[in-house]
Amino acid sequence: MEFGLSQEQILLQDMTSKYLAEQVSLARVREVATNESSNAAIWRELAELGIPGLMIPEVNGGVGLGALDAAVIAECLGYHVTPSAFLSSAVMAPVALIAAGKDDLLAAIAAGERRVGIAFGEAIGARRGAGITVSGNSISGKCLFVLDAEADDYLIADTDKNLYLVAADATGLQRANLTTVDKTRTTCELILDQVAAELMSTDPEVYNRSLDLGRIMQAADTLGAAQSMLDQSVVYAKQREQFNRVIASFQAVKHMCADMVANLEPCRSLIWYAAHAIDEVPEEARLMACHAKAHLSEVGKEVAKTATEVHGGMGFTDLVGLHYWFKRIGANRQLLGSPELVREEAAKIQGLA
Amino acid sequence: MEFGLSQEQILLQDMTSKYLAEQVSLARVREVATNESSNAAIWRELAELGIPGLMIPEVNGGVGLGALDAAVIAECLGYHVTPSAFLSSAVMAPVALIAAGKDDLLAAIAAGERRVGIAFGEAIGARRGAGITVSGNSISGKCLFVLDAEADDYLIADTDKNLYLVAADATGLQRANLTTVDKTRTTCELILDQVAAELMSTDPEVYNRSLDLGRIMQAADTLGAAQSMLDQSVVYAKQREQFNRVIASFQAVKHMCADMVANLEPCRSLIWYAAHAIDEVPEEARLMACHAKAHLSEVGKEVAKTATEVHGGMGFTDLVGLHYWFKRIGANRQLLGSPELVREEAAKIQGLA
Amino acid sequence: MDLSLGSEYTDFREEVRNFLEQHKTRQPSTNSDSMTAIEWQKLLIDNGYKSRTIPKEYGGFGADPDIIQSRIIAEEFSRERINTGFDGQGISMLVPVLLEMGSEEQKQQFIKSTIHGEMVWCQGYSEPGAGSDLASLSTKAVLDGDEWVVNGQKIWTSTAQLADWIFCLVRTEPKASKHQGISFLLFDMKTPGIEIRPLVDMTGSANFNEVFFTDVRVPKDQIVGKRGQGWQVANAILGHERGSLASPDAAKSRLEGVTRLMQSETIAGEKVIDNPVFRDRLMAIQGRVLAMQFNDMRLFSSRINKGQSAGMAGMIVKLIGTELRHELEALAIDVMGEVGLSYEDNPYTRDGGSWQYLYMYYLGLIIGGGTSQIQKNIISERGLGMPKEPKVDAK
Amino acid sequence: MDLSLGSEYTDFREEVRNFLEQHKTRQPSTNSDSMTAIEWQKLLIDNGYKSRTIPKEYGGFGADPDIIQSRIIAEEFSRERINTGFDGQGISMLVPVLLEMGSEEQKQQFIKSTIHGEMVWCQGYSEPGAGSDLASLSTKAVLDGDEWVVNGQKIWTSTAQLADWIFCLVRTEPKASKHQGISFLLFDMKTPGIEIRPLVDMTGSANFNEVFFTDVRVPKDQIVGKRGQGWQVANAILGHERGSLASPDAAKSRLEGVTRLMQSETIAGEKVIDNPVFRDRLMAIQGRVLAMQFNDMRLFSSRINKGQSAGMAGMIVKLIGTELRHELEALAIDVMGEVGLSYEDNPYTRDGGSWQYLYMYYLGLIIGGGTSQIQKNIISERGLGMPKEPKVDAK
Repeated sequence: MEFGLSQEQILLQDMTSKYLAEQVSLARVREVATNESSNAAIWRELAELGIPGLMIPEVNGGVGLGALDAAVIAECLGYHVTPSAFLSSAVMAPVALIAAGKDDLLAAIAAGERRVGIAFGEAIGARRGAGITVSGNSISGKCLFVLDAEADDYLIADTDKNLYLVAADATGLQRANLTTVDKTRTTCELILDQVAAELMSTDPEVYNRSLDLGRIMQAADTLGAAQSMLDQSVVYAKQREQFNRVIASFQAVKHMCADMVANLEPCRSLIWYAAHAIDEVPEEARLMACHAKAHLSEVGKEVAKTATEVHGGMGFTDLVGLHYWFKRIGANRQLLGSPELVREEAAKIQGLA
Repeated sequence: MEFGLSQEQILLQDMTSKYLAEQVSLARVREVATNESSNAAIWRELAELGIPGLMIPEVNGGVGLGALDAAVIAECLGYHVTPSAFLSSAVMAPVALIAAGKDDLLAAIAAGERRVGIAFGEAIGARRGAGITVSGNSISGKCLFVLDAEADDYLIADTDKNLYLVAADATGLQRANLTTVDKTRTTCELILDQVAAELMSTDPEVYNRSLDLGRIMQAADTLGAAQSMLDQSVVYAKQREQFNRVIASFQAVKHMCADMVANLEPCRSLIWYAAHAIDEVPEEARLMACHAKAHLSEVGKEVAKTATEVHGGMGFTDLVGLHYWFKRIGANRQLLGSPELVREEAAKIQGLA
Repeated sequence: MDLSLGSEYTDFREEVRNFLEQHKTRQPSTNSDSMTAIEWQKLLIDNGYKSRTIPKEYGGFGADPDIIQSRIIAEEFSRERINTGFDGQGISMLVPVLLEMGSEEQKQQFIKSTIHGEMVWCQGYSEPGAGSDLASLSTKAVLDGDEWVVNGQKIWTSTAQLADWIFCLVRTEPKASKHQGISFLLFDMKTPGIEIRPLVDMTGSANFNEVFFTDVRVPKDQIVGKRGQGWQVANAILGHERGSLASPDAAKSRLEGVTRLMQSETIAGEKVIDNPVFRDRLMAIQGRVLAMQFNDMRLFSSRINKGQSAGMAGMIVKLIGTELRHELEALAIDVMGEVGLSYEDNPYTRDGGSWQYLYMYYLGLIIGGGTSQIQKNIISERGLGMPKEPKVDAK
Repeated sequence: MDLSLGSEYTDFREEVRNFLEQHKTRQPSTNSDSMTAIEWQKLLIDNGYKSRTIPKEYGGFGADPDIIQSRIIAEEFSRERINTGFDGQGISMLVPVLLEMGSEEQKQQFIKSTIHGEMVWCQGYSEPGAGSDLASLSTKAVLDGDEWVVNGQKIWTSTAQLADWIFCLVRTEPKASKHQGISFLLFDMKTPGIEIRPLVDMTGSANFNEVFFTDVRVPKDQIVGKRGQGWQVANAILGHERGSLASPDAAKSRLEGVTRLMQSETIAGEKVIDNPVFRDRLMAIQGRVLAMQFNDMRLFSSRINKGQSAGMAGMIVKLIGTELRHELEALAIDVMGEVGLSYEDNPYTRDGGSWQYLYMYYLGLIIGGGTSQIQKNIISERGLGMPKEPKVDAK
């Protein structure tokens, strides 16, 4: 019995973390965030590490790893607020394509040459102004806050959880970037006027699996980002002096840090189990994915606020860049279902609603 | 413009507080709580102070004061965890009887000779096992957690907010004490088998006014009890030493006390305004009563927990008796509508639900 | 309990309304016949709607202080959404200090030009190394002949680019204890040796600046109070600042905004207001907003009624008010879900993107002007008489 | 990740099941052919289901430690709801200490009789003046000839009335520093000079006692470890205690209880589970319970897999686990509303009144065994390496 990461997974974590710390520094994150450079270069580098193909079978040019491995990577990416299309192109899209038996795009995705964005808003719960209608092989309407503003294709879900693939350059498709607080990842709107769509799947389980994995990865991303904010807080508190003491010696500051640890530490196990369930305990996967997403949304929000407070005025400035983590956690909270909606899904899954 | 207590109200507060501190000490509260003595003697003493007739017009033998005066008294009673039938017999019943034009009981109530209990559970939202049916002039069924197990009469509300008066010794009525965690006040169940009932009112506003006032008094009672727990915490922290310091010098303890102050202090103004609204801004009274009740339920719960923690192990024992306050606050939270239900009422009042 | 302002103020309110009716078309705007901001300011002062209690000799209106009149003015301007004139830190913070502690010459020289909007000020208090522990500030001023030579750095200086002058805390007595070694200087921002760097914050805006001083030479007499008295001077001002960070009226108006959002935003076609979980959160926040509103009425009442105590009602406003606003803005974001992430040029922002902006800005206010931790120290020590922590000596 | 216990344990589980199948009708109860508690205890020990790793020479089963076997035993007994034998502080706390620090004579004298249930112990650590700061305890023992003379008071002593003996921390070296002046004594509760007073707590039960010592004479050699070593001895034991206060399995079972309550309780005819606000609270708590359950699996795994670190997962269990349970019990009370106030003989209590009882009891556990504030000190200091607060010397 072993509950935790394997030696291979720890190695994967260490290597990824080391790479990101060295090659995708905060300075580089800033460049992407301020549009001085695009995230495409980073994605190409991550492709060299095999990350886009992490979950794609080896026969399709991928690495063929599982959900827990992906969660390990997601945590690293969150820790370093790395700009990337990981959630959509390395996890949600490939998983859906594989489950739907649509293999032809996988090799290009694994190579980092093709990115597939995710437009699940309609199935999760369309917001005011959004909405699509499907007629035969064509889709019209509007998808909002679609993951990845620079993808080559998009997977669109309708209210019945059917999945469709549309090309970004399809006739009748307009795409516009939607700026959010989180500048480390991009979202867009798709305005569709009778756009040709390929029906990928009519099996709700395909959609579910993709969404569950996406939510677990978001949770892991938040875990990483929150852990980084905690680590940064402890380092800062140990060097910052006020009243002739490092502020880390004030009980109020210590207890703020202890609260962060205490709330975060069990999250790690929750995410590990949820990822494990995807591959090994499928009957529990949906519930665990909901809980991972909702619980990390709440803990992440608290940690993000507390860590900023520990940093005092510095935390509020752009100087230390702490806000990139704050906003990333904020975005993870809302995308793919805000916590209230996801908890209601958890109740439904158990027959309680 | 003057937002606050008048000189007369401050005097009333001081006198009541002084009386309770001297005459209804914790030792005496314990006697009532452990059934060594009844609350009847205390009620007779409060009658000498005019408290049962506080809101009853002078022509009916009362003092003829208003809602804010009553809130001042309620806060005092909560502060001293005084065992009494104040909520039912001095506030909710007289107010309903006056509004319904039923004057004949008022003199006896004001004199403290007659107590009228309150059974509004059916109208607020009957719990499993409770439920009454009214047929002509008779009521059958069961009322649970009726305020005051030793009243002479009971005011019963049905789901349509009609009010009925039944005598405690009426034929077909069985009454049994219902023990709760709060031993400073009593509740009972009424089992009714075709009990003769006098229809008091078919005007929902009569019921509303009585309930609103009851909720404001509960909020004021919680405010008083929570303020006492805070005061006791500060006193205890200043004398209790650990690690060669009074614990009041630890930042963690200081911040727990500061949190209690910060959350409690605005509650006072909320209750004052709610009580003021009853008499002077009737169109806002129902909403303010809901908010006073719900908000104080939440703040009270936090303060009760925090104050117990400040007292350390001592707070958990019966030795200092802090639990009487804890439980009183707990009872105020649930009786006459738990916070979730009351907030939903607040939304309905504003047309939001 | 009496919530009317009293019949004696009915006439006054009428007077204010008449003024507004008559002049509101002239308030500064892009209209052709609108006044300049400086002309408008002068009009307001001349009629007593600005700088009302500042003596005539210093350019004010010279009325006796009357808090109720001030409130009526504020209410009427707010109701009609009329420009209330200049409002910088010079007017709100420096002028009160000069009136109390400035020399006659300083009053003559600075008050009129400041309140008339001809002289804009910025504040130089906080430093990178002196935040919560402001009194440990290390920007120093050394007397060289008839001039102070100032070296060091300030931070959190708003409007530094626009300011003509700065009022600034500097260490002049390095050997004195930390609270006794500070002086309060005034100087021209055009003096050589001053560099201003905009300080971008998490909202993406540069609401503040860093200001660097290198051998900045300031005439010796540009000091308020005596050498080493600067801390006392500054503390008088800090008192003025704290109250303004958490207005319950603004909270009420934002609450109405969230309610409107909940009535218009939908999830899968269902209005958010019809979702009981969000409705419950809205009601819980409304209860807290109301409590703070009435807490504010109690404070106002205690200011106009001598002898009426407001207990600790004032001490808790900054702590509770800023946390409450932060949570209120957060609720709105949750109500909007992914749409709530919209920012800057995103066409789906609601209410101009103010929800995300203020969610972050109020986190800044939780920290700025005395962090929540400092507020709790103050409440427990000054409010509850709990002892200070054991002191640690300087190394 | 591998959540199976491994095939090598399949046989062992089978063995436990067979044992239970064969003997479960004999467990202590009111049946005519049931064993006495002491007989049952002996049966369990003889078969290795109790005192499994305690050497045979001291009356135990003498197996090598195997955490997985222990868990299988616990799981199977729990699944069949079988009596797991005696479980007092003597067995859980004193015996491990004696094995590590006791003299050979003490081991011979006390371990067998304790684990066989013939000797019941109580613990004398906390004092009214020594709670969080346990090391400041002042119950003193002075050597008078061949005997210690003990004077002072202990508090929070559970099962004092039933105990045959007490293990007790006393100050024997008043001139040494506070951690170096304590000794660990063992003595008979029938010794003259001991008075026991039940300590009623907020739940209304006397779960604990106060114990008073007046010139209690204890033979000199009834000391574990050397004079002045008592603090080290006690700390070894405290480590054992903390984990047990917040079992995630119990939390899971209580969560199922709240869910059942929500499905059966009604408000105006509507089931509480159909109220989205309560449902949302239930789901939020379920997420937290699950996180603690998996946190516990991670801890268990790190104990059986050498080299696998569990980070700070262990350090936070007491803090989070007790708060979580307190909130979970509170949710149940809110679900029941006024019915949730029922207590003691009230016929409307649900689940035996356990919700109110445990709501309060868990507040006690938040405080006891190291308050939440002490837990946070420990996490920040030992877990995060943040400095201790400046120390204050004894007066």
